[in-house]
Amino acid sequence: MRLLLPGLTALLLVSTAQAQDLTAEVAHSWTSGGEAAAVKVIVDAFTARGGKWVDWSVAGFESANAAYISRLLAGDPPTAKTAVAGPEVTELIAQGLMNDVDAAFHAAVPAGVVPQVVLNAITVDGKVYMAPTGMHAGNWMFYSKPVFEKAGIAEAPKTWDEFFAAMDKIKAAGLTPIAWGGQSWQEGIVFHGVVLSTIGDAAFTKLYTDKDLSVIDTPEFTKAVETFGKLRDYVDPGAPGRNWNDATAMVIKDEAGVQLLSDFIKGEFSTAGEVAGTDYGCALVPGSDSLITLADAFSFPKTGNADEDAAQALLAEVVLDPKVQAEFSVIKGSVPIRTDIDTSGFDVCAQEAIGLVKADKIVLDAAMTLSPAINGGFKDAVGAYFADPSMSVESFIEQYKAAFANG
Amino acid sequence: MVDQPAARIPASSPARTRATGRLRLPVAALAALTPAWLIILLVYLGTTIWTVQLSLTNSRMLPSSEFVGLAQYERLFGTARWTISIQNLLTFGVVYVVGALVVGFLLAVAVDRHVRFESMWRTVFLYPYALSFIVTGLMWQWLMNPEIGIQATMRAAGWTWFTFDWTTKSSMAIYAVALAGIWQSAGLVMVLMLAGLRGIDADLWRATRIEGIPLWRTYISIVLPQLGPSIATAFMLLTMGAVRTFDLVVALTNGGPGQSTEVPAKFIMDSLFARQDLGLATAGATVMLATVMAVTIPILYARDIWARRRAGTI
Amino acid sequence: MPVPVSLRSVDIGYGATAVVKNLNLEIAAGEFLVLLGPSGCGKSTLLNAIAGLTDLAKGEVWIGERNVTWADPKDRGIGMVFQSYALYPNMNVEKNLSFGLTVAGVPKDEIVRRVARASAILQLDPYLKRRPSELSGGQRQRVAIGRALVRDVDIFLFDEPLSNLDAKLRTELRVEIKKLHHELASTMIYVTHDQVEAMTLANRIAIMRDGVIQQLATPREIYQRPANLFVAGFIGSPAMNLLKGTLLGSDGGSLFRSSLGEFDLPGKAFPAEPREVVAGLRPEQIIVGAGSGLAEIEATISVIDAMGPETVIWCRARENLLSARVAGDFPGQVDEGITLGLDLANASFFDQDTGQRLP
Amino acid sequence: MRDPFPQSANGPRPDKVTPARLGLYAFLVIAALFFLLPAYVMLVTSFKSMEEIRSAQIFSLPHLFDWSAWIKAWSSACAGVNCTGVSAGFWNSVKITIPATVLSVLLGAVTGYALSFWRPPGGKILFAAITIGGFIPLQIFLFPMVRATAMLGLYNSLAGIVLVHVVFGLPLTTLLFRNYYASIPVELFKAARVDGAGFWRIFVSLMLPLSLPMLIVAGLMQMTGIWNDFLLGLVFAGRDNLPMTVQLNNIVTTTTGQREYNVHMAATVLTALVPLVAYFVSGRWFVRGITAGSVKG
Repeated sequence: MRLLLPGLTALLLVSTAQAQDLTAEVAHSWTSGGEAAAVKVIVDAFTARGGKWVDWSVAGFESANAAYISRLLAGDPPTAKTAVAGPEVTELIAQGLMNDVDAAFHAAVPAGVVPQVVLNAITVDGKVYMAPTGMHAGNWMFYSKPVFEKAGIAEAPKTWDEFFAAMDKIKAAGLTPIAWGGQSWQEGIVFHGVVLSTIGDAAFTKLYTDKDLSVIDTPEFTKAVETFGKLRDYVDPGAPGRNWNDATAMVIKDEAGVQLLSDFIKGEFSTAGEVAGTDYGCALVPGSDSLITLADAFSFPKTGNADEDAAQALLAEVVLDPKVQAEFSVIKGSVPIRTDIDTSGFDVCAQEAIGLVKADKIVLDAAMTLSPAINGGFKDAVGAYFADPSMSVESFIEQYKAAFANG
Repeated sequence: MVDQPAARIPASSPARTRATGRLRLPVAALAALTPAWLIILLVYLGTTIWTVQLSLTNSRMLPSSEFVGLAQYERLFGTARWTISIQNLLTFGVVYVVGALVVGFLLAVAVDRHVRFESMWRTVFLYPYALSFIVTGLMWQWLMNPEIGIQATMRAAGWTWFTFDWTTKSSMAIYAVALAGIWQSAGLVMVLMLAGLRGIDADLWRATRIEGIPLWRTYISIVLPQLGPSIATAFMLLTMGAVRTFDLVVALTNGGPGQSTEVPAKFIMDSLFARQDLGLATAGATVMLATVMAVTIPILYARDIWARRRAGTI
Repeated sequence: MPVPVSLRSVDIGYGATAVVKNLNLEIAAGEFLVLLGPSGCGKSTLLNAIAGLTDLAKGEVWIGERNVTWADPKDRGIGMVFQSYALYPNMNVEKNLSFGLTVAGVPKDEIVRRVARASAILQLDPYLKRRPSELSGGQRQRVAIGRALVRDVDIFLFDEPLSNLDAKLRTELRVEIKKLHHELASTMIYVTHDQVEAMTLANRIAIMRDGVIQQLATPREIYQRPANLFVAGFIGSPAMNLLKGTLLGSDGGSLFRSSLGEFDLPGKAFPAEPREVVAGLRPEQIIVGAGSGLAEIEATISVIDAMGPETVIWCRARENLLSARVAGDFPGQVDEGITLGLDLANASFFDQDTGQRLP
Repeated sequence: MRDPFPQSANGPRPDKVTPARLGLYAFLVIAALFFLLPAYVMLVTSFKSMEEIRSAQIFSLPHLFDWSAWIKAWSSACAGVNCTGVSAGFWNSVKITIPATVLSVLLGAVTGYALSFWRPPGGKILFAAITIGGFIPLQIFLFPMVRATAMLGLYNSLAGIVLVHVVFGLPLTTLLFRNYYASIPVELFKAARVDGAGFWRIFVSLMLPLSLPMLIVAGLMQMTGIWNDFLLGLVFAGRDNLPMTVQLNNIVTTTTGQREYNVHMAATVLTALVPLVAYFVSGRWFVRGITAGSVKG
């Protein structure tokens, strides 16, 4: 197949579509309003090209994984499953449980339009195994324009010094500086944002992609940990355990100044009728000029059924279609994986992100490069550290480092 | 504990009414126990063996057969979160079980005092048992959140000294989880206790009135000792629930602040599904299972001996 | 000091659910009064009212000189023994006896003294350290009696105390209760549905039905002169023989006309106008064999119940089945024809309509 | 203190509102407030618009009662691409719950009966194993059970999920019934034996009718557990038989998606309606059931 011309492959797929039953049972966890609407884009395109979509959606990563792995063990996997493009798929690939979609990928995507780091993440032994839908960036700072105005902050802080000065002003204005979601997975995202801004792209990749632990021992990393710890002073007492959307509501209600988190929270602003750039602003975490990206992708278990193999190829083709990519990301609030698409529908935040992707200013989120067990260890350490101001930087670093031993 | 050994005198058991003893046991009795035996041997024992075996491998997302010795156990006990989880479970277990028993008993006594609208009260106290915790956990999260919950409301009403911020304090969060747990389970305990109360001989109540024994004394000295079976059943159910506690924590605090409300079952669940660390999860499960057996078997054994000794004196 | 008990115009329960209506009962100091009746007749309710365990709807309860209508049970100076024993299952015998006293704050040496006395009277010494579950029914009931005894009360209430025991124990314990009454001379009120217990224990029996006392009298009076058909039928085993007939009175003596014939009743004066009546004859008031000088009828033996010291024979005379008490060595056979003498001079007569005894 | 012996006392004791009685009701009211607080917040939230939820206080009553969240939760809330609300899985839940409850209760009854009265060899070991089984977190069983049901050809089927529930219900039901039968006088059982009744005859004609109350109690507890189960249903039932809790989970659980709290509340209450109704209807039985199981002495 790889020897065939890409266009021919596409033709072939379309022509066989008539003869085959292109039913795909798709497992995903995108169940909430905006997410589901984004999935709908793929479903419609898939159906339009002769596929039949059978939805198997399970909310919650744990439950979805439990059900999915169970089906793998029972020898009855779904046709496709969404996942973070990273180790949770590569382990299954190594076990020989997954089909590649190399032909479909190269048929659909011209060379050079997918960032190399992402391409590396979805390729195993020279073959592409996943079809990415888009990327989320974790190192965003969203802020309430009215609050900034009230506190007398002219523009989004560019450095951590500026940031803390701004936060002090908000505090002085009697508002909550940071709308903090006190759950360890959120805190983990913020921490990595702080780390990237402090140690830089190269060291970040060295640590989280190449697992070079010497980075942790650098003074820059210690500095990052200290900066992260300083955030505690700008958080309200109700923060522990708070859901991200409750934190977002604080910014929407102009009770809090900023929220540091991924771009997926934009949906909450739009639902509340707020417009990016007008009611709220977005900027990268102070001191950063690169995105920490996390790509979601479809992966394709071996089903032993030729029809399903064809359906998998068709699904990959649909997902990678430039139009689908754009529409999907606009709704979901993510950044398309392809750089060659029409960006007119995106909001100012996404536009900025797309610009960074085009300029190749991206690093991979640890979830794409390290096992879930290591990432879990990170969250444990970060959550414990943020909750306990008496925890020393050293003992945090020790615990954080120990997480690498998980896999 | 749960059964009443005193009521079971071996000599009266049909299997031993004759010198030939167990020979009289009909085939039907063995046949009837076959499903239970099959479930125990194939599922429970089978799973246990599977679990122990996997805990000795390097399994990640999927079961693997690569033997790594006790490496997973080393990792397990090297993980701060696991040790914290065990401590948390002990605190939670004691507060939750004792709290639910006490509250359940008090509710049962109150409902039993010939109050009006008895069935209404009973239903009010029992309904949490029917609700799944995915969302009721959120309710408690709100109620105990100092910024929007009870504390905020009380302070807005003028009681500015009022403080109720357990979920946000590492030192208190586990008690918040226990409180929500008691909220959910006390109704069940109440029903079990109420049943025990209703089973007490009506003449006994009259006798205490004739003797002029104050009500509180009657409950403490005469009624409570008779509720043994109810208490034992409730205790067992609560303990099982405490050891398995998982979704309560997830819904309420998700283990936080920090790791102050992490529990072993959640550790295992996270390792199993979210962290795809099957080896570590099964090691944790094995440790839990071993602990439960180490506690349960001596109790069951001691009780059996005690029951036989007692039976011998009659 | 034995004290009297007095119930004055007592109603228990309201309206349709009234269990007892306008009941008056005077119980003398030191008397052994038995409340007897079928289940549901209100006898236990009445006892509970005396104990203060049931509220009155109307009326008063007096114990001695005190109106205790509103008093708590513990203040009435009563002890009570229950059918189910109501022992505290988690305490041993000694503790069962002393618990109430301990709670009441009785001095320790006094408790010891009283428990020892009760234990001696009821022969409980070997069992003091045992729990109720380790005792037989009879022993349990003795403990229950002991629990009332230690309270040093003036009045003992028994609520069917022997009903849960087997026949032999019942007889034994009955004798003990009688002895106890003799020794203590306390007022005792005893509820039962067993006429043998009532007859053997009571100074007086109050027979109740539907919340109303049918007759209050000594056992002998109740047996020999039942106040109405209900009492006549309830007391005695086998039951009184009842013969329907017409009574024609005159000054010198009356005439009883029934399906078995017409019989003169010399010496019995009844009003002259004819009355539809029921004549009641105890089995021992029917004599077997001719020549007794009584009103004689012919009958056929249909059943012979030999009981050892005596035998009861059931005889058919026309449509009537009559029982007669004869000697244990009665030689007759079933289906044999015999002559029966009816002792109508000592018989009871009841009005067929009201069921009341004719004087 | 009032004079216990007023000379004029007549009829019922005058009703007096004692401090103890007041305290009793005060306790009940306070306890009820504690128990109802989350339900109150849940209900008022379900009637608010999302805008109001974001802006208003959690205890405040909704400005205007808005039923739309309930309608949405029942019939149109989306879970993924399917927008069917929680109503979709309702009949599946019924189809799973009824046989699973009946079978697991019967199995518990038979096992408890055999263990209590017949004392078979190894019975104590079996009971100890069942007791310990009650402590194992269910989720550990997941993968082995998947393999087992797949081997039996029951994976992704109604029979499979029912079997799984029966297996996991064994500790609870056996515990309840063994306890219950231990309180039934052994004389009853002996009498039946003397009358020549066999194992099953005694069970069906004597023990089952006697344990009707406990059947209802165990049935209610099992029903609640099975009805509210989500993970087992998700893994074992198969796509055609997913219970309504899977739908509920898809509606209320989300990590990064938006949260419509009003719909979440309504969906939760709607899903819990069946067990709640069962409590209301059988509340009397629930209590009497366990009553009959308690022992005297």
